[in-house]
Amino acid sequence: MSTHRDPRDRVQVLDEDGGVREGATVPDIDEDSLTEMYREMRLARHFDRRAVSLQRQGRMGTYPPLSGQEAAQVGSAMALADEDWIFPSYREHAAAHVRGVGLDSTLRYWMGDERGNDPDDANVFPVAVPIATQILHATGAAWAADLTGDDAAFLCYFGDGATSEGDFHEGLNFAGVFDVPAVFFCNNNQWAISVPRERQSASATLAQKAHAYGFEGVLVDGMDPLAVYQVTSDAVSKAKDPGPAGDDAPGRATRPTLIEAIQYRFGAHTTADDPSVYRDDDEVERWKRKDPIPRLEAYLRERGILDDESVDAIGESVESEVASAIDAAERTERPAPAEMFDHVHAERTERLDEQAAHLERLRERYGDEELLE
Amino acid sequence: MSTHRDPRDRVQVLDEDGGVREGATVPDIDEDSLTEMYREMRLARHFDRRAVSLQRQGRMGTYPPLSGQEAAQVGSAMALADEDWIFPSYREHAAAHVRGVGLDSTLRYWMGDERGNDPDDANVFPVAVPIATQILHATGAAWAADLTGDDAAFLCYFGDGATSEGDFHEGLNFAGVFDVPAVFFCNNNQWAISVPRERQSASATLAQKAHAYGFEGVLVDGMDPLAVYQVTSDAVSKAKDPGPAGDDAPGRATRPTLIEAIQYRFGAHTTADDPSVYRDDDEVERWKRKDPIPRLEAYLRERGILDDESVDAIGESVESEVASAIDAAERTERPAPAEMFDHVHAERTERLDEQAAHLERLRERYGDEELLE
Amino acid sequence: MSTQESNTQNLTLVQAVRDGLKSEMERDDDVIVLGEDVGKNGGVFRATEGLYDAFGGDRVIDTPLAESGIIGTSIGMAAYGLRPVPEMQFSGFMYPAFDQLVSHAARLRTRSRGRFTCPMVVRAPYGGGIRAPEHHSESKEAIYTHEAGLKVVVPSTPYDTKGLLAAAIRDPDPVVFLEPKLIYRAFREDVPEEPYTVELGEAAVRREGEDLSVFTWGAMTRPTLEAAESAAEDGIDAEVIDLRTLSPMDTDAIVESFKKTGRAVVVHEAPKTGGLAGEITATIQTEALYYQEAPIARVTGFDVPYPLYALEDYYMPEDTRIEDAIRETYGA
Amino acid sequence: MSTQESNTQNLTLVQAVRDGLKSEMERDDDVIVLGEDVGKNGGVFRATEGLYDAFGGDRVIDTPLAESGIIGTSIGMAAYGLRPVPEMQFSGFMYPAFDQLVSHAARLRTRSRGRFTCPMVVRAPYGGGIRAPEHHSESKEAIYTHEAGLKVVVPSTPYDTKGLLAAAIRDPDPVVFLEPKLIYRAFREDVPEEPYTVELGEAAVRREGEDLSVFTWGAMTRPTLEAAESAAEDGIDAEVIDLRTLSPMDTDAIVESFKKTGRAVVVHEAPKTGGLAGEITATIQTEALYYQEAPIARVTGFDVPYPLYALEDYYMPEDTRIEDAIRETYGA
Ligand SMILES: Cc1ncc(C[n+]2csc(CCOP(=O)(O)OP(=O)(O)O)c2C)c(N)n1
Ligand SMILES: Cc1ncc(C[n+]2csc(CCOP(=O)(O)OP(=O)(O)O)c2C)c(N)n1
Ligand SMILES: [Mg+2]
Ligand SMILES: [Mg+2]
Repeated sequence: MSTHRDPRDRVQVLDEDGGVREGATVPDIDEDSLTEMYREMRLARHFDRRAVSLQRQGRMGTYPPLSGQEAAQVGSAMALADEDWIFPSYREHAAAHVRGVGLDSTLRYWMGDERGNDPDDANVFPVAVPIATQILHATGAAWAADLTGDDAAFLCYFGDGATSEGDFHEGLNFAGVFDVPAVFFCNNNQWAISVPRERQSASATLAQKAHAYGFEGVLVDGMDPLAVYQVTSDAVSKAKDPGPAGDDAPGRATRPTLIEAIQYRFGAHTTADDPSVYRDDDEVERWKRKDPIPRLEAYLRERGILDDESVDAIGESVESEVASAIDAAERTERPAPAEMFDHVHAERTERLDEQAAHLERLRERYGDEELLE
Repeated sequence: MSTHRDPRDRVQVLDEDGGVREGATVPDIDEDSLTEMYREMRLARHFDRRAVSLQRQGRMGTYPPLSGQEAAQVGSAMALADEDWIFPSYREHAAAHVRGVGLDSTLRYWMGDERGNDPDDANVFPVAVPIATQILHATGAAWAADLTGDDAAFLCYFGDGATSEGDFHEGLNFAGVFDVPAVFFCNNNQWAISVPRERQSASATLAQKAHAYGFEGVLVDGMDPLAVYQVTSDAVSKAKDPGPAGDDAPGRATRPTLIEAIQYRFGAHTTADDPSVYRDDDEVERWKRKDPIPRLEAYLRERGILDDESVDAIGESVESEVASAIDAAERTERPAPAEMFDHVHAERTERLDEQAAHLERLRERYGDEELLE
Repeated sequence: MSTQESNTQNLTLVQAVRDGLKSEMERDDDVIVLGEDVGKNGGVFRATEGLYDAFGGDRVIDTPLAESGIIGTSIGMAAYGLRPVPEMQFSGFMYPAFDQLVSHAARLRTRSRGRFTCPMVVRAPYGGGIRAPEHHSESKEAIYTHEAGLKVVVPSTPYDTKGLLAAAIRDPDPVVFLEPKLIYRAFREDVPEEPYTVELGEAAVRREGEDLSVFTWGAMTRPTLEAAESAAEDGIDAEVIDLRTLSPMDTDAIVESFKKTGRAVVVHEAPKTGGLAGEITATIQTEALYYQEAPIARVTGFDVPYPLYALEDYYMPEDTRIEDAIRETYGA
Repeated sequence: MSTQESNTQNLTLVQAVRDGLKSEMERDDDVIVLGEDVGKNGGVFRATEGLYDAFGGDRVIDTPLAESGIIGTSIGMAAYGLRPVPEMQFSGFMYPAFDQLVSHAARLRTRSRGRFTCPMVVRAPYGGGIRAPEHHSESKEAIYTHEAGLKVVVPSTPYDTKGLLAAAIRDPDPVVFLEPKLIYRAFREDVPEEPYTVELGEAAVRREGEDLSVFTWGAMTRPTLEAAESAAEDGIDAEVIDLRTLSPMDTDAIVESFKKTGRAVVVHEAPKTGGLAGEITATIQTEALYYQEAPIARVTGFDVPYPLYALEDYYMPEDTRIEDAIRETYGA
């Protein structure tokens, strides 16, 4: 299965205008799925805009936008099968949605409610805020699946900055040693807050770091959903059904892959960030020419899969889905203060009971208003 | 300066019988230095034997032996100039001695006395027990030297096991990004206690991990002191006087190098370890054929630099140096209990004064015997 | 102590660790052991000896040398449904895993409101007194105890070790299990062959007494008992309470004993400042101040980095120092 | 508070951080600032704003995203003779560096008997109350305070911030400098333009009182003062002591105040169990038990992982809760 691409060659399918690049093979995706891919990207873009605006209006806390990164998230998440898992960082709202997490859950989480982090039945791990830490969880879960004979792949998202953390190293190294069915998906959006990619590592690519762990690294145009879909599918297949490590392989591991998806975050790191302090508008504009949404739209229009009418319909359905999610999230009752004490352990300890009772006494004595002012 | 060797090619000069390998270039070392190299290795071997025996007799605590690893330590340390620094782990007694640390200091340290860890004026950092942590200190010091315009190289030792730790990753990554004058010297002795090299990483070599940080990795026969000397000299020169990163370079960094020195520990991990539980005698015997001491001896005899007489004389001088070091270490008075309180901060706090006084009161009241029984 | 009817073995504490692991692994296929040198080598203290042969390399796993890696992957395994029992080779080497432990293991349940949980037991030999190199003698239970979402256990007898370890492994949440290595082989005790549990969160009265309460745990239990016996010769009747679980702490047992005696000494190896003796003192004085007859004494390590072994015996609390505090507290 | 004759600026606490860094960097070329986003971006709270332009990229350094890397290389730099001031972006992200901090920074001096030292100040915004995401609101000063070899400072006013930061930077040993970000911009104070120091290890009496002592630090100082004022309306005269340095702690100031009042409340954001209120209570009751008239109350965070912001206001101690404890303690 293994292709052993040179990690310096970037996999690309679509050019900046949505045409198929010379020599590129278009992945085998049916029309409905292509439409879904497009819709999920539109949904993510619209959700993102609304979420930023909710934060500006004080209706939500700090929020990390994803505009520009839709192809990487949607293209990769769609390459997974039902039994597969994703381990997100904090920015993968679109990938989580593809995998079955409601937008209202995502909103609830960023509205400060842990209940938004229980993704019902979706095979999605909770948001991980400490950088790179989720990589070990993904490796561990993939390892557990392997040990218990489950046939699933585990895809873990993280940023370019995350590759500098020790947990990145330990996670990929364990994955290589135990040859687990994991796909490490690096959303290289060029910036870790204000720190540019070149400051994270002197290595020519991030993909080549895979060799340090004895497996393959792949570089892909992360703003090209078809290319992302393709390399992720390949990696998922390899995770589940590896061949032997080839002679030119960097080591013994046969299942894991590191994918570096080159992309750009159009907006701020989070709503608390002001990117104009550290980067030029020019740079942003240059990258906006690679915007994945018009690229896929052009490709699908060209193929006759989309037209003005269906594009408009998608626009409307996306708007209404986001509007109802916001509505649902905002209508959710605040969590009860007691929630705080209920999930520390499976059962409350005596101390927690006392503390919960103490809080209730204070609430009775003074009322919430006084207590929270 | 940079040679960009393929990290899969192992640099070797001497064959197993001390002959010069075909095509190998013998490094330019004068005869006195070659004799010193030999003597330092003999000294280390003898010291090691005596130290293990002291531990067995209860005259010293747990001790980590180095037999088999003399070439890697002596060959590399001798390649340094006066202004250069080493950052050892816990096993580099021979390297430390080459750099000016008295054997008595080393003994005192393993006899449980921190004063053995103050290496007088030697450019040697204290022993680091937590695996891989010293790599960051070496990078930091090299970085500081670079920032302050000092022209020195910083050589850091660690084991094969250490390459799995996050601090290895972060240390080498910082070194690449800030392009510091550091040499990372991995004593790959095949085992991390009972865990074999293959269990540490699926990568084909450890040397290739350097590419993840944008610099060169070199593989060397670590039981060949001349080869070790050569690659270390090259790395030190490059650290101080780099060229530009070449086209075939794995990245932007021009100064740092990762050296993987293939070697074997003949004895136990420490005196608390029983290697027969996890490895075969056969394997040990196979590696013993590569013993660096007879190899260099044969080479020097062949060159007429050593003969029976000088070899014997060296043997005697080595024995007497070790004997006096043991004597000096054992004659050193125990540290005073108050020492404990004196180096927590530059000045004792009030609490420490009280606690020191309390201990003195207890000693007066009950006597040391009762207090320590 | 044991009232079991079953067959017993006469085991040391470290043998009880092994026996506890073995019997839980037999009971539950999801239990796996992983860590540095736990496999073929059976652990540097032989705590996992024989398990590799008994259960194979898929359940007794030698890992690369990376503590954050061990704990972090264990969290993923636990969330996926296994019950990993990672070993940290010494508690002084747990720090690289501190972030995974406190930012994830301790919080996975609360973060996901119970959808994901982390049934994991982190075992580590801990404490001083064995002439070990630097970083091999730490006693930092307080930092784990301060972390909501973690349970912290320190056994002091072979019987308790097996039972507490079983309870920890069966617990649905993460437990830090600190093993006092000074007494790994100090004495033997009859331990049932059958699996059994000793409930988490319950202190044990090791010596009943009327005059004064001494609270301690782990390796300090024995010198404390010696000190109490010796004080008894002079008519000071000290009660010795072994807390066994430090989080959740058995506040009831502490307060009850103190209400009876009105005087207390707390003994631990960890440095004094910020150590758990502070927590215990605060608990007592909120709940039983009006019973208090003398200041509560703290017999602890000093506020210095744990010294190399030439001085460690001055650092470690031992029976003389404990007895001194008992006498002072009794006389105050 | 300031009796300086020099020109002053009216600064917020975070501006005082920046001013303190700037004036120490001007005084001493060896002082360098490093961390994630501290350079061009000026820090996510703008605490290092302008320093990159003023001192250049060799003294104000954006690092890769790796906390152990930042602290570990800072240790090497400090040992080599520089005075690094690394920033941890939030105190909740210090844990990956915990090993370097406690195993090395705290021990380098003692390990080498003074040959190598580690003059380094680790700055981190800390504490809750700003509606931030998970892990951005931690308050874990207790774990650093328990570590021999580290000093721990928490300022609560702009004037103190500049002076304590200068003292920390000039200190020959490692200091953990925790900045209460809730009050980064809460108010302004006149701060001298000149460099000056506020000595480490000295508490400040923020309000004198006769009836009861409240010990606190950082962001809790202000609600504590509010609670004290409000209690004063009913004739309860509380003394409010801001500890400022948590290690070494100003035990004299604590004991002296308590001897006067005989009653105390300790206020901190950190979870109760294992928090510093325990240490303070133990200190008081060893040194001044016979002055004590009521149990010492602890007003603290709960023993739960810090909740996401929908519930954080229930978690954080605030004036009402503090005043409640003052009244209860006064009435007890
Ligand atoms: C351990 C840790 N350190 C610091 C932070 C603060 N922080 C949040 S996001 C971020 C940058 C992450 O960059 P990258 O990995 O490239 O991901 P991106 O945000 O660009 O998607 C930083 C430093 C954190 N969350 N965790
Ligand atoms: C952080 C840490 N974890 C665990 C240990 C215990 N330990 C001491 S040496 C060792 C193996 C080291 O192997 P390697 O890096 O190959 O060096 P070697 O001993 O072979 O020279 C281990 C696990 C430690 N000292 N530090
Ligand atoms: Mg990024
Ligand atoms: Mg090794």
